[in-house]
Amino acid sequence: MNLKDIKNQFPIFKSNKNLIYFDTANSAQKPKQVIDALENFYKNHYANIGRAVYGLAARATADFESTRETIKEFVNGTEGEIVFTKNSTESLNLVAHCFGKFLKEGDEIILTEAEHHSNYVPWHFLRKKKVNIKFIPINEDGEVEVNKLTSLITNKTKFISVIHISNVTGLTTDIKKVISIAKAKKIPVCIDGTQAVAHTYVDFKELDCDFYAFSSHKIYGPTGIGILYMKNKWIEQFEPFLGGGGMIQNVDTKNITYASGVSKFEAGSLASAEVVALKQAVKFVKDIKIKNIISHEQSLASYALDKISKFNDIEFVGSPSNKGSVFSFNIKGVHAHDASTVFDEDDIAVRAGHHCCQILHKKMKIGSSLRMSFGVYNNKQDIDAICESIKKCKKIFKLK
Amino acid sequence: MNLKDIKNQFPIFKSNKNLIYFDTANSAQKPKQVIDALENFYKNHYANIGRAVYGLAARATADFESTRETIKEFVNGTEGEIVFTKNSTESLNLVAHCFGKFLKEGDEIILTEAEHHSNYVPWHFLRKKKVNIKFIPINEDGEVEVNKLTSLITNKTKFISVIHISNVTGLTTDIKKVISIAKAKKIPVCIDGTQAVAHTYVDFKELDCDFYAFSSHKIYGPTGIGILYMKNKWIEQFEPFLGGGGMIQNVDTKNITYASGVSKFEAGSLASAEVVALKQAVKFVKDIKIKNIISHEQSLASYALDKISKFNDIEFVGSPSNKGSVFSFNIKGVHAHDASTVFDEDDIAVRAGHHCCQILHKKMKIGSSLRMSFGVYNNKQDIDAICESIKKCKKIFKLK
Amino acid sequence: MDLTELYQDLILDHGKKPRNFGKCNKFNHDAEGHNPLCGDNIHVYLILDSEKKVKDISFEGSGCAISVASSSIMTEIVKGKSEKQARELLNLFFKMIKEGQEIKKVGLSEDEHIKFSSLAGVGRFPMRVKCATLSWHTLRAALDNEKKPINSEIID
Amino acid sequence: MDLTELYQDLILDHGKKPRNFGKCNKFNHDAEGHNPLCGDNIHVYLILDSEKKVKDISFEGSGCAISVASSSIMTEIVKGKSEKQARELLNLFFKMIKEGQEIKKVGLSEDEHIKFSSLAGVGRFPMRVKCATLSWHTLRAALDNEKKPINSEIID
Ligand SMILES: Cc1ncc(COP(=O)(O)O)c(C=O)c1O
Ligand SMILES: Cc1ncc(COP(=O)(O)O)c(C=O)c1O
Repeated sequence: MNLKDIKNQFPIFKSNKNLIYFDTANSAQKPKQVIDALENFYKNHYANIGRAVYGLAARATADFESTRETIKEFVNGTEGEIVFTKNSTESLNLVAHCFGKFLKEGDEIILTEAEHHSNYVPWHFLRKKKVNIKFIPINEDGEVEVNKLTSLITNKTKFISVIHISNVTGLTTDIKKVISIAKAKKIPVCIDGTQAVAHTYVDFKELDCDFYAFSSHKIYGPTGIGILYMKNKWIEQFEPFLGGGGMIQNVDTKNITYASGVSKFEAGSLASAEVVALKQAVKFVKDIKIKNIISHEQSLASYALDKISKFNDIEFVGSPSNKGSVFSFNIKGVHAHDASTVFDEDDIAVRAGHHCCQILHKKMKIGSSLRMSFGVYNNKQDIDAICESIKKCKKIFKLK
Repeated sequence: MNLKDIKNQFPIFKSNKNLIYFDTANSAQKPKQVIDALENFYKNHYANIGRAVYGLAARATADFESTRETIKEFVNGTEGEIVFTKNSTESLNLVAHCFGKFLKEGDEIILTEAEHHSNYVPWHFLRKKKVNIKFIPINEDGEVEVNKLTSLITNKTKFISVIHISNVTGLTTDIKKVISIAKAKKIPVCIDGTQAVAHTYVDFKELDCDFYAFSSHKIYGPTGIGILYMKNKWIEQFEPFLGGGGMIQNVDTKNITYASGVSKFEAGSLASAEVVALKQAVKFVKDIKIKNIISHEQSLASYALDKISKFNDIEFVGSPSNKGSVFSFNIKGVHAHDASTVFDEDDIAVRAGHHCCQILHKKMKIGSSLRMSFGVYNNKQDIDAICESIKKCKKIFKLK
Repeated sequence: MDLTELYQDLILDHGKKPRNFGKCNKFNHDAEGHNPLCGDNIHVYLILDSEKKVKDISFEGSGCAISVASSSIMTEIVKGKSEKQARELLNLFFKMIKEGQEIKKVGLSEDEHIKFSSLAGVGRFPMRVKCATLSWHTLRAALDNEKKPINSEIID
Repeated sequence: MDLTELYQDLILDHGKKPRNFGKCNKFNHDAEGHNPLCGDNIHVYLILDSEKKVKDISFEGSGCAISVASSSIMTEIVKGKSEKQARELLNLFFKMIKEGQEIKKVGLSEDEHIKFSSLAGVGRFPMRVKCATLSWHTLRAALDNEKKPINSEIID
């Protein structure tokens, strides 16, 4: 597959000829296949899934379930361990809520200072039960100091939840090390892989973590679906999270028994059309091959870091490496929002803010930053264009 | 608007020429406008909403927010009281979970025996805290006996949550009476309106209940979105349900303050494309006008009840009225699933099962039933066709 | 015609008048099975004697014609067979229904083979496969002393 | 050119060197405002004297050029005005930015009017409107003795 031609598969760049999209970490644009799959499902095959025995519903259900299969293969997962939620945020809330039921006063959870709010706020809720939260620190470069994990673990440490790839710095946490330290102490581990899937190798069997969360809309799929990989052990041990249709076995006015398997965590009518279309997104990524995506995004990161660091007055958030698909920076003397507005005039989409990572930003002593993130559709011309825009920005703000 | 031509607006009936769809109560088919809106958003305007300041994101956000406005007008709601969830089930879980925090041992919740599992299982979770659940009974006809509500209320009754229109019998609960009884005792009320919106008049200002839940996919909109109307009072008093991006005000390692308004309950990236397309579904219903939908569905119900009750061996679930858009029945001696398979051979989609209402089915002493539900696209020929299929079914099963 | 093949007389008969219905006396193995989507429930009881032979077998429960007939036919066929044979039969049953495999006599009498094969047509109705397999899954669970109810929606 | 109109010298100057920055002495009204999306924070302090006149006003906080300039300009304009005038001005400010209404002098000096109007261009950048209005919303909150922090994302 030629990555040069990939951009043609994204209709957004046909209707927005000048759009330069550097906000894939926020949400990826969608290839035609995905949009077509949605349309096709609604136009030709729509029925609610898992609830009726007539043919239309049976076929829709099979179509839906086959996405689970495709994802399973893609991340080398195990049959029956993939739960559909509404987004990565719900996936992480499910883990914190359900695991939280096992916790008592004084128990400890370990996160990192690099967490997205979605992997902190749900754990924060447990502070009501007087559960304590500790953070693996990040250093000046923005790296999660995994070597400090062991010293944070006590006999009260009950859970570890860490980010795989930072959505601000693009740096990768050494999750293999986290998992191996945790395993030795029999502490379950959850990985927030929202920025990792479709940007790096993710192999569940190799990682062997307890939970892994990500979102469809960040891997070129539709909005409205999250994925939670959870080990069967937890599927069995957890009480359900949401209650409703599809997750029950038997209901009467006194008692309720729950369905077994992933159904237990999939209450109500799901985003079925979106799940069906997600399959095309996963196939799209699989066809391009992760190794090609990695080399494409790394070469963009190298080129961009190189060019942008040549400007005066540039301040990176941590020390981004050329290995990631995301990095963040500021133009000293220009607030990120002002810079983003200037870029926007040139049709360049760059997110400005704290990117839902206030702890990281506070640690780095910055209020907000500009984030550049790459997808399969970006190219070097895009980077040349933003460099022109940075120049313009500096001119408007009278910087040298 | 001529309801005869409406069917043409649904692509599913073009690609499935013989399809007779009686499963709208499960999920409605989608008009072209809705599918087009999804496609248009993804192809031409896609960006994550509420998170970035560049133009594409700004316009996507405005498009998304305007759906709230359209819904607000449609149900005569109040500014800032419409929360987007993933489905009606999540909406009801949110209410039960958040209100549940205020409850203590011995407190009582009142539901009805006609509830869908989604308005019972979330409350059942509170039994862990020794909260008691009472049920307003249904009578033999399947009617919720609202006149028995007052005698169920004690000074421990803290909440009442009732179904608006039954998804099995199609019967309407006298929710105005429920609300007025509850108001007199200052007990908050939640209405599960999942089967009511797009089938009957729903006016939030007139009802003046505390919560009202429904789903996009049942009102001709995309899958993956639920709607929860909640009074501002509760928006302020409730702790958040899910935690993550978009629902915070300030985050540090010790503490978190939450966003005000509906944002507090909308953690993570939402089903944004689906919300944008939902606007077209609401407009579609609004254009047809509820009064026309009611008379259309009533006349279908009358015709169908009349024709089907002429067969021997028919047993209705309760006494369905000709006022609803749903009713359920069995052919005595034929299990619902077997009948559904026979209908399916004639391309007739009818759901068989307990329709997520086991309590109601147990009360009626039946294990499962066949459910017929109507949408704007059904017509009398559809009903004639199912009558032929019932005949066939009886022949196969050697009934007279 | 597919439908009349699915609902052939033999199946209708077993669906209406299930054999070996109820709890058999002194059973020493049993298991429960559910199909939550359809609301089918089944409880299988059996006696495995000292020679690992299924001395008696019965079932209770409710469900559609397919599920009841499948249970009834299963008990008739399995009764008197060895545990090993019973396990072979259940695997064959799954092969027949899910993979459309034609099943040779495999030690069944002519009559047993007709009964066994009468359910082959279910394979063409994907949503009904669970109805037919539930009893056989539950049989396996009973032989395995599985305490947790079987859920055919998950398995199939 | 839109951008240079938005980021005109006056605004850049106030953005870089905000006037009336800090806590003013003996303030008797104050309020906080946030714009969570942008991370803008502001705290407005003021002294309303016995004649309902804004005797002093200042602000603290951080944010983009638009938000800081808007706060700075607001304090300059409002200082010395009556509470009534201050409230009129904030309504006019919203009208100018959100409805693109041209604002006549309304009792402002030539210099004040230029400053006030310098922010009119923000109206053409919908996502930046919140940045410009945050300080004025917070002023209103301070006058109203509103204790809960203002959230311009919700209001606008
Ligand atoms: C009355 C009623 N309530 C709640 C629900 C749950 O809706 P959803 O599956 O969209 O969450 C349904 C739909 O099955 C319903 O009919
Ligand atoms: C690292 C990380 N975790 C979690 C999330 C939350 O994802 P979603 O908004 O899809 O729930 C994001 C996305 O913003 C993210 O970047």
